[in-house]
Amino acid sequence: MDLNVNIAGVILKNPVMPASGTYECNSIHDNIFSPDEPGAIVSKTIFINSREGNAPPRICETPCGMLNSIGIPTAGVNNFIRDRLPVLAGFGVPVVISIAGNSLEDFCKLAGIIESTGKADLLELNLSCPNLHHGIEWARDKNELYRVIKRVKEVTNLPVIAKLSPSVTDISEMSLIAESAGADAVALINTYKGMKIDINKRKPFLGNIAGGLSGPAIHPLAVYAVYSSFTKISIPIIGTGGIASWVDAVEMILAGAAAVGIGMYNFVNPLIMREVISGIEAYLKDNNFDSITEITGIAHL
Amino acid sequence: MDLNVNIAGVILKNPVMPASGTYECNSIHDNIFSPDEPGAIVSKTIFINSREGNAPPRICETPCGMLNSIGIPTAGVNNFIRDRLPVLAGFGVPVVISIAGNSLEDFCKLAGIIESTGKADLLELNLSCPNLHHGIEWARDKNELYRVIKRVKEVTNLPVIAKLSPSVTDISEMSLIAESAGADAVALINTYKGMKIDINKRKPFLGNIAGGLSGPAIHPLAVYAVYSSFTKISIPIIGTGGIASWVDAVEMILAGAAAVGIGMYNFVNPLIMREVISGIEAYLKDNNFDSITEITGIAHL
Amino acid sequence: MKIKNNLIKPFLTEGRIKARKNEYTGYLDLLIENDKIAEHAMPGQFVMVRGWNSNDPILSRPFDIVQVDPANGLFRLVIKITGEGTGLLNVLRSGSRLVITGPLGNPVEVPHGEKIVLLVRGVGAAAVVYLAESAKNAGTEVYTFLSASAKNRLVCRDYLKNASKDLNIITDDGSDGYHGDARDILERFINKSKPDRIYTCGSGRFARFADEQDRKGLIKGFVFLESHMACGMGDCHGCAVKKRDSGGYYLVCKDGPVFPVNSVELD
Amino acid sequence: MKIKNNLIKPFLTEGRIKARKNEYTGYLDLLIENDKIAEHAMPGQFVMVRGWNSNDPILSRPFDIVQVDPANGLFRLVIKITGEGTGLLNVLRSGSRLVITGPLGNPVEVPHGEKIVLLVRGVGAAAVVYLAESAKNAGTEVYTFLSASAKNRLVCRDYLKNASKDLNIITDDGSDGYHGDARDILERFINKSKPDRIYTCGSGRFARFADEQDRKGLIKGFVFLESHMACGMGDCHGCAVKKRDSGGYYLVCKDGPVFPVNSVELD
Ligand SMILES: Cc1cc2nc3c(=O)[nH]c(=O)nc-3n(C[C@H](O)[C@H](O)[C@H](O)COP(=O)(O)OP(=O)(O)OC[C@H]3O[C@@H](n4cnc5c(N)ncnc54)[C@H](O)[C@@H]3O)c2cc1C
Ligand SMILES: Cc1cc2nc3c(=O)[nH]c(=O)nc-3n(C[C@H](O)[C@H](O)[C@H](O)COP(=O)(O)OP(=O)(O)OC[C@H]3O[C@@H](n4cnc5c(N)ncnc54)[C@H](O)[C@@H]3O)c2cc1C
Ligand SMILES: Cc1cc2nc3c(=O)[nH]c(=O)nc-3n(C[C@H](O)[C@H](O)[C@H](O)COP(=O)(O)O)c2cc1C
Ligand SMILES: Cc1cc2nc3c(=O)[nH]c(=O)nc-3n(C[C@H](O)[C@H](O)[C@H](O)COP(=O)(O)O)c2cc1C
Ligand code: FES
Ligand code: FES
Repeated sequence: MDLNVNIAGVILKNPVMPASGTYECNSIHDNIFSPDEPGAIVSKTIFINSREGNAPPRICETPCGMLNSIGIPTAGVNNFIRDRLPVLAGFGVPVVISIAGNSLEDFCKLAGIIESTGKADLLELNLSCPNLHHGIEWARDKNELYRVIKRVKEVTNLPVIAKLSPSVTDISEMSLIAESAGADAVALINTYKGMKIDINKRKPFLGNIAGGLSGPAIHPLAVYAVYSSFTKISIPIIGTGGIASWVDAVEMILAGAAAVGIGMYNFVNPLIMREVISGIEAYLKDNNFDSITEITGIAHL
Repeated sequence: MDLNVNIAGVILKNPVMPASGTYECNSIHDNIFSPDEPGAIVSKTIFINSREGNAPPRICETPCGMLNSIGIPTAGVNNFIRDRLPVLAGFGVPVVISIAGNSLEDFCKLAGIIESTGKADLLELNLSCPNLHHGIEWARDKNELYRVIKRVKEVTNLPVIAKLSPSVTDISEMSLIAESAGADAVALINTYKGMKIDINKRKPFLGNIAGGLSGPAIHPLAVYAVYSSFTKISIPIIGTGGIASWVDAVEMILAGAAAVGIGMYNFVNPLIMREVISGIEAYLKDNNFDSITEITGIAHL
Repeated sequence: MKIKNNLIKPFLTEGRIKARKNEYTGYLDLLIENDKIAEHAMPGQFVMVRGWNSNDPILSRPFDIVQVDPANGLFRLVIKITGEGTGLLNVLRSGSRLVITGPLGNPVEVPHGEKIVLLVRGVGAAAVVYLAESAKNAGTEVYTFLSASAKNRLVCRDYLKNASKDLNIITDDGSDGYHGDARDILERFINKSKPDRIYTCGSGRFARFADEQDRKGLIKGFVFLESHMACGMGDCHGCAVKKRDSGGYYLVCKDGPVFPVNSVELD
Repeated sequence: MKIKNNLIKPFLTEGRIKARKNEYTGYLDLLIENDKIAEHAMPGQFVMVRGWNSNDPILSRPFDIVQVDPANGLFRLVIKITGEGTGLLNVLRSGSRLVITGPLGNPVEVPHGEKIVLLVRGVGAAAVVYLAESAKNAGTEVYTFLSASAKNRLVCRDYLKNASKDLNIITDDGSDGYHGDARDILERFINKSKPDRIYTCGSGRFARFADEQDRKGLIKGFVFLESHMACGMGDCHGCAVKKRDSGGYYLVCKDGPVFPVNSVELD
């Protein structure tokens, strides 16, 4: 069975990868799951400088989902390159480095620094984090979206994935803008801005007031984001949002995802990525397909 | 305990009402729940002419939610006025009539017809149905949103609720536009466009391909929609989306909702409205409040 | 074709599982204590059931009322374990409580002193037991054709045996009864015995067969339909089925679940 | 203050409930069969548990490992029923299976030949039993102050009794032991007996008390912290607790759950 997918010239041995910020590739997983199993690994979003992240509480459970207001704590790019990147690059699977910044210059600078290490295969631009001061705005404003992708593409030869926000009027339009700005792939979707209120304290539950909603709750919305973008763009889509089983992943692929990202369900079932990989393989076999690419987007036919 | 709320001059004896399209006020409920119990009743959206609705399957279950692509079957306004309106008006609670149309003129015409019956207390403009040809667009385009509300307000003296869509970049901006166009209240939120794919048939599950997501899954998003709109507008908000218990309703009210709408959970628990009303009352009592208005929006303090 | 909405108003009520059995693997037979359903339910009606507190799965599940015992306040469901909800019901033990809305749906008219055919497949058999028993009590001769892929899927066999003048078993693999297609022997039966009505459930092929016979004027056909349901009482408009000749839709939960076969589009 | 990350790599594993009891209403004591946890867990560690298949609730729940019996492949959890997840665990019967990730967290160093104080309240008692037993075995004298609102909330009382040189009971309502505030009798004890370390769990007041005593240089204070958790292994960064002096956060699941009291901000 051929599970290979091609994301902007990078071959993934299978279409499954963690969603940024949900799987650290630490040795703590050694008895459970190994970072060389997914088709690619994806770093937590990094910034130029170190960041503490937001005030706790940072997470809370919601119906079939969770809110997080982590706020991307990171040691900064230099520490990342020294401490983490060699580890990530050592697993023998393509490495996606997710970056974000407070300005267009930050994105460009980071892209350059990451490329110069020679250890990254793909660059993911996190243009859609609802927990940052100017996090989601990149992916909400058509001009900003176009500008940041265009500029980053000018300064780097690394293939670029634009990670978009669902909190827009029509994400398929944003996908099209990302493509026209030169993005090599889009990752759909980041979390939805949401909140929970503690009825006893009569205050927002999260330290940062609002957070990003992820998990099975948003899966039907993520599938639609992929489905509606698929017919508008020809670059690959990394379908992300609420995948909790191989069935959910197959839905994404049938909707048009070339590969899938698995986020919060890594917390719920640390073996989920393995189960999705083998589930997809069995599905293809049971339905007499020879390769994963045969089913990409065929729900449109 | 004072549960009264004032929506645009209409006094509701409690802040709970069904969300449009989820509770028919039919006598079939007689052994369970009576239409005179909620603070107001809300009709399913009506059109000028009769409509069949969309092709089945029209609903499917999703994690903590459901998708529907009903497409608003209706007998048309004349039949509605003859057969249903007298029934709705007979329960002694304020009646909200939800209307939609394919054009601005439709909305105006319907507003006039409804007003002339003298049997409606509030008019809800459904500007946000994701299952109609031009359903959601009203609430997605700032100019259209402004125009339709403004025009309807010009032709009717009925207070107008604008029901908005969450599938926009920033719903609080849309709430503000609705207010500035003259809306007397906003209903937040209608369903999110989403879809499910049948992995056996490799086709969209719903007859109409995509549908609207509702239910507990979207509750954290609805709360945020209310919370973020509350500080921008001074007209009342009818908080709707994923309410499945009195706790969820209290969250909405603390976030800024003057009243709450209960949608798909009417299907899951046909007694939910009664439970929400008594739960809110008990909450106020337990926390030494005298009236519901004391807690509206206080999560912002 | 106008359908009579002879609705009994449903209750929202609790039921205790009095007895459960898995006569065949994958099928659950539940005897449930609940006065209201036992007393008021009529043939052709169903209940919406939940047996879990979680909102995942969120919707209640519809099941036909198989038998009622008003004297003892009991009624029976027979359930095929197919997915999440039925899986959760299958792990409940005796004594567990279910939340039940019902009785729902438009009762089917019970034929008096007629000759009727029940053509059912798999768990579709559950739908017609109550009708069979009532018809028999009303002096109607019930000829049942119970089809399944194999012997261990002949659901409700004993219940139907008791209520039928004649029970014909048909299996795809020949593990019991006639080895082949029920329609073959049924066609002969219809031609020979001229029954008045045929009711089918659980198979699109059977429904189309009933439709053909109906069209030929040989017999009046009825079909028990299923559809995904959210409310079960006409509020959500989710369970639509296309009307055959006129435009528009019926609601399975309110106008059905039993329809004259010539009134709906069969797929 | 740098905290040692002495991590044992966790397993994703299944555990069978061997025995369950509700000694007090609202508290569940579970004896679970699982070789891996029984063999590898160390004091201060916890497990993430789910006992349901649904995604509502979706997150696993963290619980301290109360006792281990490696010889028989058993370990114990003691759980206060507070909400949805613990409610679902409470309805499971013996023989039911749990999905368990663990052992998790940074083990607490077991003091050898010292004199230590355990100051715990309510279900916080569950966190220190394993430490108490290990410390006792390492020749440490364990003085336990077990506080609760009332007698029927004195969780883990017997387990702690066995492991302690002295067990002091304190209740708010005087239904057992000392009627009043544990800190009063404890302050006298510290001044008199000069114990080396104090561990607190289950009460912010107690943590602040330990901090004061620590600050005064009288005793070294440690606190068992809780925080909402999604992953339990450092992936989500959800369980942050503010570092006291330097900026930034510790992760309770990875750097804790036990911290030197002076290293974290208490609220
Ligand atoms: C009026 C009526 C009477 C029925 N009577 C019986 C009966 O007596 N015995 C029996 O075994 N089954 C009966 N069914 C079918 C039964 O409702 C489904 O098998 C059941 O809902 C499947 O639930 P699940 O969670 O196991 O499956 P899942 O596939 O997990 O369910 C997912 C969703 O699809 C819906 N669904 C799945 N299959 C069906 C179906 N065939 N019909 C309607 N909705 C479906 C579920 O209700 C749920 O909302 C009846 C259906 C209807 C409409
Ligand atoms: C390291 C650690 C060890 C723990 N050890 C024990 C123990 O041995 N015995 C025991 O009874 N309890 C213990 N707790 C607390 C226990 O995890 C919570 O009481 C439990 O998660 C509540 O779940 P629920 O679904 O019943 O409550 P709900 O309120 O329905 O839970 C909703 C969400 O909040 C989280 N949550 C609620 N209360 C707490 C809390 N106090 N701490 C962390 N998360 C919480 C839940 O995990 C869940 O994600 C421990 C917590 C941590 C972090
Ligand atoms: C705890 C947490 C942390 C996350 N951190 C990041 C991040 O650093 N960068 C990013 O691009 N997305 C981040 N995300 C978003 C996920 O990558 C993913 O897009 C989203 O969670 C939807 O997928 P899911 O429903 O499978 O979780 C985070 C999500 C969670 C739950
Ligand atoms: C089956 C169904 C039908 C609906 N029909 C309408 C409608 O006719 N008009 C309308 O404005 N909203 C309609 N809605 C949207 C609801 O009124 C509500 O805004 C939405 O479902 C979110 O609330 P909930 O999560 O409580 O269901 C419908 C929703 C459902 C589930
Ligand atoms: S199931 Fe809701 S209308 Fe039929
Ligand atoms: S619970 Fe995820 S990092 Fe601690």
